[in-house]
Amino acid sequence: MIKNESFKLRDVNFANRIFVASGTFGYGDEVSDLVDVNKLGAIVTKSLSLKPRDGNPPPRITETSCGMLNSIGLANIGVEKYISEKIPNFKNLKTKIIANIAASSVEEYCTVLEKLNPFDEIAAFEINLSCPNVKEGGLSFGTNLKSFEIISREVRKKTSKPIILKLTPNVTHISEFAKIAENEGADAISVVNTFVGMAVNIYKRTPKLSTVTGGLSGPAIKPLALAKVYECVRAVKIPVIGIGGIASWEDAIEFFIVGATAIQIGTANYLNPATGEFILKGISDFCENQKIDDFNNLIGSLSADHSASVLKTWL
Amino acid sequence: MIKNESFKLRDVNFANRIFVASGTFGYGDEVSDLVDVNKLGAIVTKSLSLKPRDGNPPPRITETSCGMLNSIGLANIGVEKYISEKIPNFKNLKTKIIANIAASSVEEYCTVLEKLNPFDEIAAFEINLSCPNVKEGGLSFGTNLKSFEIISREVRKKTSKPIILKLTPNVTHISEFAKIAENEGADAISVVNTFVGMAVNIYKRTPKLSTVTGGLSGPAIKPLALAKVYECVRAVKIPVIGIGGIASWEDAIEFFIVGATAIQIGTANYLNPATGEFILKGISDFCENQKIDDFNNLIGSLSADHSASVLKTWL
Amino acid sequence: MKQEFVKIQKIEEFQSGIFELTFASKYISKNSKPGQFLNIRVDNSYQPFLRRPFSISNIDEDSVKIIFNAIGQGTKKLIHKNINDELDVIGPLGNGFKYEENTKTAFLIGGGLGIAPLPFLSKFLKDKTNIFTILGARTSNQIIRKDLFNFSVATDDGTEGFHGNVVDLAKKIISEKNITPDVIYACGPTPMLKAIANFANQNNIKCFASWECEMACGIGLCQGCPIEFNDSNKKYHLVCKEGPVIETSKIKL
Amino acid sequence: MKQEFVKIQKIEEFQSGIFELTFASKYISKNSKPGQFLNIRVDNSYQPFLRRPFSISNIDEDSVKIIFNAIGQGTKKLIHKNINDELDVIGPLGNGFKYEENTKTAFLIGGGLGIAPLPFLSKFLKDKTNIFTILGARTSNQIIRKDLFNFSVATDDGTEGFHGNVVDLAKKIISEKNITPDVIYACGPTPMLKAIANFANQNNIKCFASWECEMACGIGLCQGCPIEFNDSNKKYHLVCKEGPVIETSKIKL
Ligand SMILES: Cc1cc2nc3c(=O)[nH]c(=O)nc-3n(C[C@H](O)[C@H](O)[C@H](O)COP(=O)(O)OP(=O)(O)OC[C@H]3O[C@@H](n4cnc5c(N)ncnc54)[C@H](O)[C@@H]3O)c2cc1C
Ligand SMILES: Cc1cc2nc3c(=O)[nH]c(=O)nc-3n(C[C@H](O)[C@H](O)[C@H](O)COP(=O)(O)OP(=O)(O)OC[C@H]3O[C@@H](n4cnc5c(N)ncnc54)[C@H](O)[C@@H]3O)c2cc1C
Ligand SMILES: Cc1cc2nc3c(=O)[nH]c(=O)nc-3n(C[C@H](O)[C@H](O)[C@H](O)COP(=O)(O)O)c2cc1C
Ligand SMILES: Cc1cc2nc3c(=O)[nH]c(=O)nc-3n(C[C@H](O)[C@H](O)[C@H](O)COP(=O)(O)O)c2cc1C
Ligand code: FES
Ligand code: FES
Repeated sequence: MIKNESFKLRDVNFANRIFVASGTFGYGDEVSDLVDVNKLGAIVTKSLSLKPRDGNPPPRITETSCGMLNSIGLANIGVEKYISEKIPNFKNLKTKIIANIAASSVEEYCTVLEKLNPFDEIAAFEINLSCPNVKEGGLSFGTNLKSFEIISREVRKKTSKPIILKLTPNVTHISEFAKIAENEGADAISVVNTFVGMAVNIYKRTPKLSTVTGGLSGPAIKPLALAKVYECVRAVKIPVIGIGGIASWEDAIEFFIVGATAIQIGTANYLNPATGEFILKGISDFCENQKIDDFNNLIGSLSADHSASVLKTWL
Repeated sequence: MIKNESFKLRDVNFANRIFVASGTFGYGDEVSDLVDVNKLGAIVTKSLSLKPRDGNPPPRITETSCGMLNSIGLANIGVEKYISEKIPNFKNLKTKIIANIAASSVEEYCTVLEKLNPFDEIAAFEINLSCPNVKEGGLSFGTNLKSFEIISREVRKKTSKPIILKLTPNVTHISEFAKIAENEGADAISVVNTFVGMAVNIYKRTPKLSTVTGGLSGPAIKPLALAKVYECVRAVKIPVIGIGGIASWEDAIEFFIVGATAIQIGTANYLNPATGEFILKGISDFCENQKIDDFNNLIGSLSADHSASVLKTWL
Repeated sequence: MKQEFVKIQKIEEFQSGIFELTFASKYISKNSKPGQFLNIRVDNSYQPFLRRPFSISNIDEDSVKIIFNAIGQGTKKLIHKNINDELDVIGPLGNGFKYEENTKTAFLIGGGLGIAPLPFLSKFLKDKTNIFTILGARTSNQIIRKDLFNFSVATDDGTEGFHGNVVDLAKKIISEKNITPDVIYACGPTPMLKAIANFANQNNIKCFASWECEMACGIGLCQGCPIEFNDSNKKYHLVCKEGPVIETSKIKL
Repeated sequence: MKQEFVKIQKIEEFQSGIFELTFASKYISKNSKPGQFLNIRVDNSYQPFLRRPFSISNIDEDSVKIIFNAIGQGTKKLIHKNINDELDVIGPLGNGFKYEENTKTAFLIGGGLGIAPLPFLSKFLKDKTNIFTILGARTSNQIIRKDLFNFSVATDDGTEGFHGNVVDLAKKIISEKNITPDVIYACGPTPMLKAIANFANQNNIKCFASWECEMACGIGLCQGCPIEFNDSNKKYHLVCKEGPVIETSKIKL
């Protein structure tokens, strides 16, 4: 047995550090035939908005080299239906549920959070900041330091449960956002959401997604996500949850070595809904082989000349 | 025959729109046994600095899912040796040579450019802005609007040959940089250089590159590069040269449909040095099949609801 | 629904470029209905990246069959598999063709490779109803014939059977034979399905069609496979969960 | 150097997990020197992404051979190729082992799979010089035997031959047989090469080693394969162009 497989955010204990990412595992009930969700450290449920959202017109997804693009439009059942239909199922689960919240205004973020806060079944909140700020012409909250700060501050006021801010990678210096998150009292940050990308059907000469551009995910982005996690762990002391292209236990370990406190599996769940179990098993074997008996000896154990990092060097 | 296969920047005529990217084709002489370089529209030579550069310690490259990371450290022979050893070879070539310049100060960019400017063998200049600004703590020129503007302005003063500014994608809004390039009189922009990424050797627990982070290239980044090109073509009127993950003729056509005036093949040259020839052939067959008799009818022919683009929508 | 690592029993090119792959699965053969599909990971590589959905084309005791055209990344890898190789299959998925007791006459209409679910459906229906199968394609060699009953052919170029599309052939059969189908079961390319749906709606014939679209998960996780309904409460429904077979009257055409 | 699409003639597992692949190429067989390498694209997919460099392990008339351990993405795909399949090969590349006239005694030292270029080198040397071949590995079954002459074995665990490393075995042979090699040709893992280089430098023996590192292009385009020299003018040289075989005295150890 390896020590510190579990960890805490505030007083919430997560049995392990392998989570599944928002939007890639539904509400945890779709897959119950296929996997034992109780083995996971946590399930981050699909982003919830105040009202149900239809989502974007088709096509919403397309395959790319070692990845996929999506533009789901945050299709979701809305907070009321989540409370009445999904929360009751969570009672029977041993895994922790993290409710991911999306919104188009500061007020909406707060309202959704306040509606969910009373439920013990919700262990923590993840705030999806890759949403368009309708008041700012649709630019994403997560790319603007000011709106990022306001949301970080306002949601913090509404709950004493752990708050995880989920950062967008589509910024020049993600560490600036990480620092604000830390200053505003976030308990952790999730790094990262999808990267803006696009694909074209050359015969129809149309975008392959109805919204022209969408979010790239999957193994293609793993090196990029890892670099973002690296930038964040060196900028802040709060836990960083690594996300992006994790499909194997080796991938997960890369994130831990760089310094992630936990990781989330996203797109790989589509390839294999049982990816989480495989990763748990692989990590435990690796630790045994490498004689790592404490997870904390793995996390952040990268030995590197940090001053040589690319920010200061020529590519 | 398809019309407008060739195009001009200022008075320089490029026979076609398929170029090879800086750092991926050397100085054009290494591959002469393998490919007929004269079929290419242009060769962009490896970034040149004032003095020769040793480059970064090994390891400098590593493979990733559908791509690779590099941190070469702009190892290059320096401008003097380029003039004495490489320029004489260019005389015999029918393809155009674009000299790519890298530097760590505004002055260095200008000096290198001035030294090369007198040579007729150099058709145009590409300015690599993904270089660390030593005066600003090593942050890349290309991520700072102000330093980007100064360099754009200063290099413009030194030559009447076409200037192409090569943008880094590691910024929140690449179109802001594209607009400055246009305002400062650049003749074109190259979009994009590599994306910052990283990989870890989990057994040694060290970065796979000596500089920790490096630049991601190859098919993995194609959707990201295409989205950056899309953002740029909608922001400026100067030609955009598309770069990023282009390995097949289908890839190249995606960039043309989005609006690229020309494209550059980078990493794919390592997989197959003759990629350029295959792409030329593929495009010509495609145009014939699709009854496109004028390249200008292909470029920018994307039919899309641009207002739906992700900047304004929920992913 | 289960995830199974099944054994390949047979791969046969039964028509030029068109393959039938048979694998062993007690679970899937017992629990599948015509029109349901499987989501198959062709191998552990990332090329192709996503699973590929395939209609269950037939069940034969403990064996399950799919048919496909070796056109792309996934299908080309499938045909290079060997007997006894393992295949990672999730299924059966989604909703199949709805059958109502006392259906007297059913039209089964398939376009091109869209016929994939029809062999299984035919087998299920053949002792219960009168079947008229209509196959359509651009040209004769694109017509796929596989374990079908009582079929007529329509080709756009007239190289075989009726010169025209499947809807016109259906009309012809209806008028010539003086029968009205109680139900139409359709599968094929989306434009064809829409034409059939319009015809069925106009003529008040019940019609179930199997819809295709790109899918990532196939099990309702990604919300990537919407189809627009005539439903003021919920604009988009998921092809992988509500479908792939959906009554055409529900679909916004 | 040429890019060729050659035909595979044979794939043989000559030792557990270790394969020899033979292909036909007049050009490569005529123009290669021992120690040179080939850069092979195992297929047109992106998995593996880059070409894989392989030493030319032997030439037999118009046939070219490589040997490898099926450990990873590329090599596992190679062993699943069929006879007559095409392989995309660029070569011969780089500089091979330097041979100087009147070399009386040559030590050929190979570690693990690092022996790959030795069969070709042995064939070239065998009528010219006295050859002592020293093979090292962690344990006996990792010793690769393939068309070598006059060889002794060293294993770290003593399961075969000399119990110890190749350098100590070389010393032993030198003292027991009372000979000093005019040249050492070495290939194998980098730490072993460094140990051999140190030994050679200290004893003033000419030594050429074949260095390995990750490569992207293999032909000097990417600058991805530096090795540090004792050269005040140019710190890094390219393994793919100056090497893979480089005289050890030039290398900064
Ligand atoms: C519910 C459902 C059931 C399906 N059942 C079957 C089935 O029984 N048999 C079958 O062969 N396929 C079926 N498909 C389609 C199948 O999932 C694959 O898309 C198809 O087999 C091609 O996969 P590929 O990897 O070989 O080609 P890809 O590499 O994905 O594509 C190759 C080329 O074919 C085009 N293409 C992709 N899909 C189609 C398509 N459906 N029709 C025409 N062109 C296409 C692509 O645009 C591309 O140009 C079904 C799809 C769904 C959603
Ligand atoms: C000049 C040169 C000549 C070479 N000649 C040969 C040769 O003759 N025969 C041969 O088998 N290989 C040779 N190599 C190494 C070869 O290019 C491949 O790296 C190796 O065959 C593994 O490729 P892969 O795709 O199967 O494994 P990958 O998928 O790339 O790697 C699988 C695992 O093996 C590890 N690995 C990668 N390379 C090596 C290595 N060289 N030794 C031990 N572990 C490794 C990786 O870290 C990874 O964990 C040579 C390399 C160079 C630079
Ligand atoms: C189809 C799809 C839907 C997603 N939906 C959400 C979402 O609703 N909320 C959210 O915060 N992230 C969402 N994501 C982003 C993932 O949670 C994750 O951050 C991203 O995909 C990168 O990880 P991956 O490469 O492992 O998939 C979605 C991703 C995909 C592919
Ligand atoms: C090994 C390597 C070296 C590179 N060197 C340079 C360089 O010297 N100057 C430059 O402007 N870009 C350089 N690039 C970036 C490429 O020109 C190109 O912009 C980038 O790789 C994206 O295109 P691709 O995905 O087609 O490779 C280099 C890329 C690679 C992979
Ligand atoms: S394919 Fe994922 S929800 Fe339908
Ligand atoms: S491998 Fe590219 S320069 Fe040596």
